[in-house]
Amino acid sequence: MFELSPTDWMAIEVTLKLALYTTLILLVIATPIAWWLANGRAPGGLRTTVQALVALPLVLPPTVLGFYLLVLLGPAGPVGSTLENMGLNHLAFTFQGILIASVIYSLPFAVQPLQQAFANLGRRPTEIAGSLGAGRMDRFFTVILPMSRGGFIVAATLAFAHTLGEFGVILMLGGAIPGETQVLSILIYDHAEAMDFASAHRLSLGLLIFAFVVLFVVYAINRRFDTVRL
Amino acid sequence: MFELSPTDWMAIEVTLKLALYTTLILLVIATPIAWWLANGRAPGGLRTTVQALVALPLVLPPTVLGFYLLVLLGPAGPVGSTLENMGLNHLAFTFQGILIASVIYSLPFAVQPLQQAFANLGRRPTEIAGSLGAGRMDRFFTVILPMSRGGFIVAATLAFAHTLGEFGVILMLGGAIPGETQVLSILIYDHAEAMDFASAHRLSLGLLIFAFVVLFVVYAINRRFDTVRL
Amino acid sequence: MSQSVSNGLRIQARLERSGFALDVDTTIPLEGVTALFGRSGCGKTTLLRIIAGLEHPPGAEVHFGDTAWQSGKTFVPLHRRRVGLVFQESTLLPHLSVRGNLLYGYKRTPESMRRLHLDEVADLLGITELLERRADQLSGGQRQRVALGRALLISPDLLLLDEPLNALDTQTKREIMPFLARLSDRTGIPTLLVTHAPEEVERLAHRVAFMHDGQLERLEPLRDALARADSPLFREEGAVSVLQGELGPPDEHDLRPFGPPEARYRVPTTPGSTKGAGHQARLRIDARDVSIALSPPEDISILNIIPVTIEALDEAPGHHGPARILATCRQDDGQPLMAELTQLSTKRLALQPGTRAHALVKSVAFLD
Amino acid sequence: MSQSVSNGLRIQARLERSGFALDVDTTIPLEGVTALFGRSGCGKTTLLRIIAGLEHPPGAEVHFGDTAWQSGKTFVPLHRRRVGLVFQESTLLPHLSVRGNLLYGYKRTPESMRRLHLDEVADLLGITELLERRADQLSGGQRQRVALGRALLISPDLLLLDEPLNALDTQTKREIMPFLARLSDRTGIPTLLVTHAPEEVERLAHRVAFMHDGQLERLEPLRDALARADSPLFREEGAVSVLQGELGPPDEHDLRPFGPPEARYRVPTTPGSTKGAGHQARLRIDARDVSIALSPPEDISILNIIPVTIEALDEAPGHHGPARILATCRQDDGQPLMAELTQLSTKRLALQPGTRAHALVKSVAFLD
Amino acid sequence: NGPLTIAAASDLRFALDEILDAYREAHPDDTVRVTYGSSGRMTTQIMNGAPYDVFFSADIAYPQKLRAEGHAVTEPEVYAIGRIVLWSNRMDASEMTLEDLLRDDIRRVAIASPTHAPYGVRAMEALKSVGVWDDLQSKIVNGDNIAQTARMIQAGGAEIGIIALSLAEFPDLAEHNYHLIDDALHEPLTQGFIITRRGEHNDTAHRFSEYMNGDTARDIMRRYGFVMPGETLPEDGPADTAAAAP
Ligand SMILES: Nc1ncnc2c1ncn2[C@@H]1O[C@H](COP(=O)(O)OP(=O)(O)OP(=O)(O)O)[C@@H](O)[C@H]1O
Ligand SMILES: Nc1ncnc2c1ncn2[C@@H]1O[C@H](COP(=O)(O)OP(=O)(O)OP(=O)(O)O)[C@@H](O)[C@H]1O
Ligand code: MOO
Ligand SMILES: [Mg+2]
Ligand SMILES: [Mg+2]
Repeated sequence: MFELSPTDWMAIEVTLKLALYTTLILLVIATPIAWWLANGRAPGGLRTTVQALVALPLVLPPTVLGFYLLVLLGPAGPVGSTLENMGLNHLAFTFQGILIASVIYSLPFAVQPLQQAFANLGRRPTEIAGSLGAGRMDRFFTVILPMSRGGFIVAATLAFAHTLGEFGVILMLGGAIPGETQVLSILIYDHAEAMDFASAHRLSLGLLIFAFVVLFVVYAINRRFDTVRL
Repeated sequence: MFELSPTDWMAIEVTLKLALYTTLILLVIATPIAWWLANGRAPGGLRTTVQALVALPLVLPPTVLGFYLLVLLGPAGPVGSTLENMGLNHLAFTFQGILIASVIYSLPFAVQPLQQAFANLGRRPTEIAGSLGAGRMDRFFTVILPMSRGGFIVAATLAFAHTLGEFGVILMLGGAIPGETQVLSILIYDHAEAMDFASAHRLSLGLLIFAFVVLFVVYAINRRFDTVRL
Repeated sequence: MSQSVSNGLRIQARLERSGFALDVDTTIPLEGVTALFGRSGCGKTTLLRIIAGLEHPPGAEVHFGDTAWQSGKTFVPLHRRRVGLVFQESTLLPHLSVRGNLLYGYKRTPESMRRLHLDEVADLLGITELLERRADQLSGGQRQRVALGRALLISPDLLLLDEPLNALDTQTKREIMPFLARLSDRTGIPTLLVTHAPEEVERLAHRVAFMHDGQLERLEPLRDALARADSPLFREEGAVSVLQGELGPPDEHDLRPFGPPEARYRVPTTPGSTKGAGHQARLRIDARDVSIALSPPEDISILNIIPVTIEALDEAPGHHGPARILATCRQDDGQPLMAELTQLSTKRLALQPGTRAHALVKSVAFLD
Repeated sequence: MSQSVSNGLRIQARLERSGFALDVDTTIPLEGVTALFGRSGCGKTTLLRIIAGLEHPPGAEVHFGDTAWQSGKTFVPLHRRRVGLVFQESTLLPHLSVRGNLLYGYKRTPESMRRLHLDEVADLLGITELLERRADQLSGGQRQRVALGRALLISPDLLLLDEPLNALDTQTKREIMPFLARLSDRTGIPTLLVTHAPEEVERLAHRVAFMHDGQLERLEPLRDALARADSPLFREEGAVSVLQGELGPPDEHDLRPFGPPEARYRVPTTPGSTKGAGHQARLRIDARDVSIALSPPEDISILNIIPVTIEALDEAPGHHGPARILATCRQDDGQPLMAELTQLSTKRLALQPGTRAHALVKSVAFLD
Repeated sequence: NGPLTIAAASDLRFALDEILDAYREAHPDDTVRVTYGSSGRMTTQIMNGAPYDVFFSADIAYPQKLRAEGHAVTEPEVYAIGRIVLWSNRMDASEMTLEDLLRDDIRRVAIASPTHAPYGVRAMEALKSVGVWDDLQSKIVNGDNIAQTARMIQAGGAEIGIIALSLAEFPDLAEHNYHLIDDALHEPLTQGFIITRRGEHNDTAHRFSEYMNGDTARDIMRRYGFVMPGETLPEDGPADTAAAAP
């Protein structure tokens, strides 16, 4: 029942790779932003501005984002043309291009839960760790991070998921190149539009079961540590 | 610079209405689910299952969701045909249809931050309120809710935003009927395809500025209460 | 069985935790203040939580007078128990002002049941000026007072106070304690008070429940608790002896004889003492007030010089200053008497178990 | 100025909050235990936070010996100050076990600086059995001990303890206090201890800093603090009088005369007392040990009967039992003497300001 | 008699917009709205109850399928024959052949998705006919529909691509030259339309169907490079364009 075509497999691979890279990059980028937003000493106005900016991709329809990114990253755009002048390729219709798009697109989904988690911690854990001789980085990794585990899990799942579910941006910017930019959402859409409902069903159902299993495992693991609280 | 066509205005109206309704419905639905997930007494396995189920729309590409909803809500589908037999209309390509889709699509974006916020509260505030004579509902509204304000704001912005950015689902299920299912993301896509870049830019920029202002105000208001913590 | 229950708080519960088991089956009278006394980790907080319904170990029974709070399938939730609860870490509701915290329960109390009001309580707790503050802008002691006030303002049927005066300075405590004492006397709200301070017990409690390792070992009137030499209440002040004996009529010096001739004390009549002659009485003697002499000194201001035999010499439990020795002596009537001495004098007098000596008792107090 | 600074902890800071202003300019000697004593809300915690660097009011100066911790643009962050901190609400790191909490700072202390080790500290604090527990599975007192142990295990240069023994029972306290006292003596770690318990001050402190309303009112050696009748330390035990006078040689009864003839005490030589004759001495008299008689009683066991004039009669600060009166008397040498009486006897004797009477002093103590 | 909703293949984007303007002028009381997309998507949606009254497909096979499954009330009717062109805004496509697409300086070639856009299917057929399809695989990028494909090239994501002649005739794109692909290289793009079951009683639907057969509409269609049924494309391309033909 679940024999998938090579195209299907390629799309699965691209999708997972995209979601994984996006999530990893986002955790690295979003963590300091979220921390700064939650605890920064900058004046409130600046913080609010940055926070609103970070949240912008939230409210921009993916097609808008895709549209502007295409212009930006394509050969005529500032980024794309710079790359071309450096002898590199522009980024439209490349994996890197949709990766950049995904990162921007999902940024707020990673920042917001982290910011909430950091804000919830309050200052006390930092103060404790500091009084015990832990410097900034040290206490971040040994106290803040484990204590905001819940926030990181929400941020990671939302970012991962939001990337999996990305469609509009990739439709605009990706070009459905098998093995490079043809992600599952595009492929399933394609199957459905081609009235190849059997393929669409097969892929969707496979995805559904896979997703459910992954989520179940993540949550089951997480629940085991669940009661740890300040 | 910002003169918009009647079609544009209609799309704006539909989009805002959709996002608003979706957010309101989601807050009502997601709150008890999140509470149950965070504090329920049910065995862990059941909780984990429900949590994974709730998170499913996260990982389903919008086109998959759109496709299945189309099949489900359309005249041939179980829901659609039942409605038709009752003398009502099926829901595909209607505002109600995309509203249902949006609610399902954004459910995890509302549930997860709320669940995190509830889990962070711990049991103490409930215990305090209980000891002071507040029953379940009472303490929910007078203690849990205000204390998880941050979670509600994140949940509401994410749900609202995710709906604004919805494209794939509506592309499948909506049919771009002006004034009914043609939302901004579809319209901007349409403008771009029609090579009407001026309109696309105008609408995108307007949306950008509007979104920024709204977000700025929300966060500025929120920040004023920010230091309230247990 | 149930006739004895109806006036008490009956708790029967077992609860197991790794390395800890609570097993309680007791009935606490529902009047006055019952102090719950016991070492850190012995289960006091857990017991309070069971009474409040915050823990419900299966099979437990909690009856408040005639009302079953927990019994079989019956379970009255916390908010219906009308229990004023002060948690050990006084947590306030952070989204409310101090006033908001204080009034949260008050507003939810039917008007007819309100016996205490904001102004009065805030005033007594010295928090009137803090009313408009945000709850997270208070000092530790201020938070604790607000938590206490909040619990009082629901005019509860039962007060469960878990070290409620912990973070307070002596003076503030002194202002609050008489209020609590009066409260219990006047309004008759039965109170269960967890405390580590003997002073709070002495001042507030009508009876003391001693808890040890998850078990309620003893529940007795304060009087009895004070009278036992081994009472943990006295660990604070060092060793204490309590002597039992007959009290005679005052002599011409207004001193009253106490005890048999071979261990006869002369005790000044304290103003206010109403104890009649010929009664059994109990004398409480701090070990610090007892000195030892090898031969009976003459012409000394100390009235009471009692012949004793030294039975044991131990290091006295931690005390500042030079190391001290606790001498357990036996009076000739067989009752024990403790003396706290310096190491120096123990050596100089060459005291040893078996040495005959005289105890010089500087000061005594009746336990009445 | 700086020469006096180099051995002390110099703090100069102002901090304004609505309804509260802290203004401190002081140098606390960096040796032994300094008790920080003051009423709830007076700013003790805030002062500790300034020293630790958790609050940094602009313009504040904090110097630890020769090291500027905060001065102008200099600001040494908390984790470089090597300060052992125990917060008032003993918060543990919830994601670590008890052992993890204890070792968190220990691991971050250079091996050469470690003076205290896990086993020893855990044992002394009685938490050895809890080491593998999760931090949220402890009782209040257990949490507090872990927090204390954690701070000690960084072998800090300065200990800031904010009511660290608050939630502990007397016995546990008694086990821990000598350890803390020895710690300070042995390792020389200077300690700032916030406490409301005079007993902790007496047992642990070398000096006392009295704080009032955001100001450090007085910083004095424990001895001096104990000697002052108005010391807030004694609020606990009721009023106390301290008399100044010359001490004569022991008479044939081993009693020594104290004070001028018109207010002459005869004081028994306490074992261990080393005070020579002809010296100025200070006598501490609890008001509770003083009775009043209108005419000098004869043939009474009480040695010291001092003529006085009653100056004032006030209600004694809260005490259990029947209401008490605090009588301020003036001795004929001009020194005040306080007596605590029952309401009843005040009435019976018709005492009033101006009444001539005799103070019967049951017991006195030297402050040496 | 409600408003008329038209679903149209996206190769019609500009031509149909113009026809609609003319129609609205002629019938000011009729409300007409239109949704463009790939023919495949439109078909799927109609099968699932989309509220379209008339469907103009890029390939008559879709209307036929709808008819066969009972979603159409009229027999599918051919309204135009489409043509495909090689188009670029950065190189002179008129000088190029399909074989040139293999050149190294061409990194991306855009076509519409062959799975659900007829113009994509025809582009694939033409590339296969000249034998470059397999070698071109790594360069192909797919547009959702033919209009999006044009925009992808226009935005620079692909250097060149195969789009509908009707789009290349749109003034904004007509600034650049195209190469008309020999229609012998692919199956004809026989474009057909139907009135759906929903449009059965919609007078406007019927009125507009007739209007599409009228001269005004046909002129506009011809101008956009469509071949009217029974006609052939003029040697010099569509009537009033200067664009060079092979
Ligand atoms: N975050 C805050 N914002 C505003 N005021 C505060 C804040 N924290 C404390 N205060 C106020 O500052 C004063 C000093 O507080 P601090 O915590 O230093 O008192 P404290 O001496 O430690 O009292 P306690 O013995 O009750 O713990 C108090 O009046 C308190 O109400
Ligand atoms: N959540 C928990 N999980 C497991 N064990 C716990 C938990 N809470 C408390 N304990 C253990 O249960 C025992 C009783 O705890 P409890 O809090 O009732 O003590 P307590 O008498 O109130 O002590 P303290 O005076 O220190 O507050 C302790 O040994 C403690 O370690
Ligand atoms: O159906 Mo189309 O016009 O080939 O995109
Ligand atoms: Mg406790
Ligand atoms: Mg404090």
